[in-house]
Amino acid sequence: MSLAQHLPALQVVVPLIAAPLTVLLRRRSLAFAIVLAASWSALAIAVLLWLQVGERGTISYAIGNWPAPWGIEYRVDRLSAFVLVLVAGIAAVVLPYSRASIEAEVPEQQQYLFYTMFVLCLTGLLGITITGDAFNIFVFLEIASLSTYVLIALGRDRRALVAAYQYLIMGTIGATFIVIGIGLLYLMTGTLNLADMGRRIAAVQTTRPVLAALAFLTVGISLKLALFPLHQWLPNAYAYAPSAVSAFLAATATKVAVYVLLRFYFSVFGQSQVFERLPMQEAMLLLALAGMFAASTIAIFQTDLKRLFAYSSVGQIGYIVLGLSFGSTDGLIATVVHLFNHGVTKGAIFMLLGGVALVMGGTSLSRVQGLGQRMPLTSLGIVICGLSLIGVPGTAGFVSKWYLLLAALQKGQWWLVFLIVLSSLLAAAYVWRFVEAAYFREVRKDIGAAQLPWSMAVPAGLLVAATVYFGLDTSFTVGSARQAVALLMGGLR
Amino acid sequence: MMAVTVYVMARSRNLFGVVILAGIYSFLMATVLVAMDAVDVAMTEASVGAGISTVLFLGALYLCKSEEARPLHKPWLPLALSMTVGGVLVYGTLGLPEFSDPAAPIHTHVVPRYLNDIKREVDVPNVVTAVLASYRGYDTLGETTVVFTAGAGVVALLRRRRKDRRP
Amino acid sequence: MRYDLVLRVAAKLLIPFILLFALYVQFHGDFGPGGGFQAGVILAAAVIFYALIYGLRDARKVVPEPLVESMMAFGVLIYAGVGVAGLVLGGNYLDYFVLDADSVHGQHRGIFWVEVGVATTVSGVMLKIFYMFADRGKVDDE
Amino acid sequence: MKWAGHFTYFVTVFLMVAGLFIVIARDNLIKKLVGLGIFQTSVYLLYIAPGKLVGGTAPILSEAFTVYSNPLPHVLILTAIVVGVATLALGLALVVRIREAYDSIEEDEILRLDAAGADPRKDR
Repeated sequence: MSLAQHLPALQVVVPLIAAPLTVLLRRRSLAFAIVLAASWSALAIAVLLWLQVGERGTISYAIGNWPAPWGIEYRVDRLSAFVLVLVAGIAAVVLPYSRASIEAEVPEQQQYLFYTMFVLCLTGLLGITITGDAFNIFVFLEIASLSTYVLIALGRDRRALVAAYQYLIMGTIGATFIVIGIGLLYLMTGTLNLADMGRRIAAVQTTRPVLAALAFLTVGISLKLALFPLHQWLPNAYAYAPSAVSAFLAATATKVAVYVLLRFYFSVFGQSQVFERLPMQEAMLLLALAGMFAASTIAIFQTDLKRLFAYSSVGQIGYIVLGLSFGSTDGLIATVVHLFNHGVTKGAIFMLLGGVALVMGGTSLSRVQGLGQRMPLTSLGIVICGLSLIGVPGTAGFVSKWYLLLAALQKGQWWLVFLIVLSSLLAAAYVWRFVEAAYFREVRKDIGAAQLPWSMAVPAGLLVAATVYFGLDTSFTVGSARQAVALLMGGLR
Repeated sequence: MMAVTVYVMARSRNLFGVVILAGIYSFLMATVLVAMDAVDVAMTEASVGAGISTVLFLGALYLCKSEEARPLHKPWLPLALSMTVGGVLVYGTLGLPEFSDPAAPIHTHVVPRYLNDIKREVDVPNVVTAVLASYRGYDTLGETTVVFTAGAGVVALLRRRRKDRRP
Repeated sequence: MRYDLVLRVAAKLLIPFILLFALYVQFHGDFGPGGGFQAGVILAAAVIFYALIYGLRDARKVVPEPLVESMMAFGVLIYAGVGVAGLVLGGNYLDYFVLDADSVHGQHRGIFWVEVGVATTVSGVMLKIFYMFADRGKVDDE
Repeated sequence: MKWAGHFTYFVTVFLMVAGLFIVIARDNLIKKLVGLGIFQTSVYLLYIAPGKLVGGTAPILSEAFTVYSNPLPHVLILTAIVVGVATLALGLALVVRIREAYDSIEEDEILRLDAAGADPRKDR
């Protein structure tokens, strides 16, 4: 009985216990210290789990010592370990950053509660990722969502309240859809354990409830995922939330939703022939393409950088889903890799934008004029990440685009290759909007200069460096993704 | 009866009335749940749906105005949308096992162990409590955390801001 | 706030019974319907009832706000703590079997503490939310 | 007996459609939350109803009975109810804040205020 055995439980429980502690102590600096410790240990646990999984394969952990279909099982396989590292890693980087940013944006009395909510959100996201039980997904989804609504509403602007409310309505509808889907599956299989469900679904694979369940789950998760056209909540939420929250959410929340979708599609429906009955792949392909083009086009016409990159997120989710719609190994690798790369890139961008907001007092395009001179490193960072969004070689974004192109070529769909390149041009167009404002406009004299605090600059720089690093060395991302995908395609065992 | 209540609720614009109706609706729901043998759930629904929710709604109404504005546009699109969802669900439920069919998968797969072995393993007569707190105790931990999140969230949103009065 | 004598006396008589009922629901949850959540709600309802009759200020005196806020947190801690206890005693997380030499007895003990945790958090949160809404209203009137 | 066997499902679906309709169609923020509540409640029925066995009794063990209704859905729905009320509380808190900031709880009116660009406090 060593501690290493209990890592799956500790992964979620450590941040979970940190949350009430912050409320009990009520001191901002103490809360910060606790949450920092919790999120760094969460990262350490995630990395250890990833190593364990790499050595020994899928880990199963029975909570309460009740065997799987009766109790709740935690199940860490290569895919979930990979996502855990992403979520915990982003949290560990965003948190030190958040301190200075939150002090400027959230009233003092509320700050300790910000950390509470942050760590609860982390708990929820980790819980969704690690659990092997369908209903448990819903419970932790709600922890993550409720804390997210609050985090968004803590934004300075009053529009943040409306954004949070809209997200609450959309998110709850989404969650209820997911519950309906899980309920239908439960009624047909009699179990809530995902793996067990996957085994038993073969017997009832083409019955109507299973098909309806697939539909409800897809729509529900797509709402959380902000898949075009269900993305309406996302731009406002990202734009008006406090900067640290935008960075954390943009990098993790939608990614975890993608993970849930993968989990249901492959672990539950994977062994059935549901997909042959429904034109799911075609529908996904269409939605992904629509998202890529519509959202990127809207992004070009935004005047606020946070909104611009929020729409760009909707477009990038299109790429992730596009990889999924191929249904091939390369396509899925593209999905998983892009999930990671885009998380890192967007996290970096929103962190840098938070710095810009702090120093320049806003992120509208007119405010950042001449940013290239005022904050040379920051704008360089944004440009690098922008290149990654476009998919220029040498950045993380290129790797995932490359696999997307490979997958399209494999299918012999030249027109898709063409479309992917075309949409990259759209990305280039919106990134150019920033470059133009930052480097080719007069410096605005009316805004006083200020220094970006180190606590913000270093974490943001770290993520920018990661964007470049994962573009050059792909052994971690692609390697993990390849193993994860092999697992998904090979069914459960 | 529930259907009628809901219909009136959809039509009525007096929010106060709607909230009271929602309370009645919850009680009706609780009655149905008792008929379905779900006593624990019924008790919760009655206390939460008819009790706490109504108090909360009234509290919020007290702070806001209680008359809803006349809708500006015709609600055809939402109607179509929700009908579609209903349609998919009807399509799905038609294939479900019939009401009270003992051979349905939910009665034959996981549950028998709860009902048969509980005496030996947990020895708590109320199976719902046993499953809630022990077999699926982790869900309940999550649930408690959700409640905690909501509480802390409401505090974060509604606490008076003294130092922060905006000019 | 309200000085209706009948109400006040009636409340005085009723509230102890409500509290007793909450305890009954809490500890009888093993045998009949009920449990931590329902008990927590009833407990909170009793205090809210008190606040409605005697006014918010008096209620605050009986159940002060910092206490309520700590209750929210303590409940979760108790629950999570039971899980950690399972870990320390050599079982899995939330493993009640190891809480006592006799595993069935361990289950009882685990369920008991877990329900206590739930009730604490739920009543704390419900009260806190009530206080929060009531507070907002008062200033709105001014 | 196909019809009788699925009666509860039809009720469920009706409630669900009505709830969802209220959420999407109404502009009043509180009314939307009421609708959301109905929508969630209908799901409770979807879970609970199939768990019932005619002739069975509530899942509290005793010597006198042998047939019990399925306890697992009850547990799940207990959790769902709690989650529902938590969401509701948070939603109402948001509505109160929105009403303080905008002096309105009608969605289209709020959107109009926003479109007018009229946040007097900041230009962000």
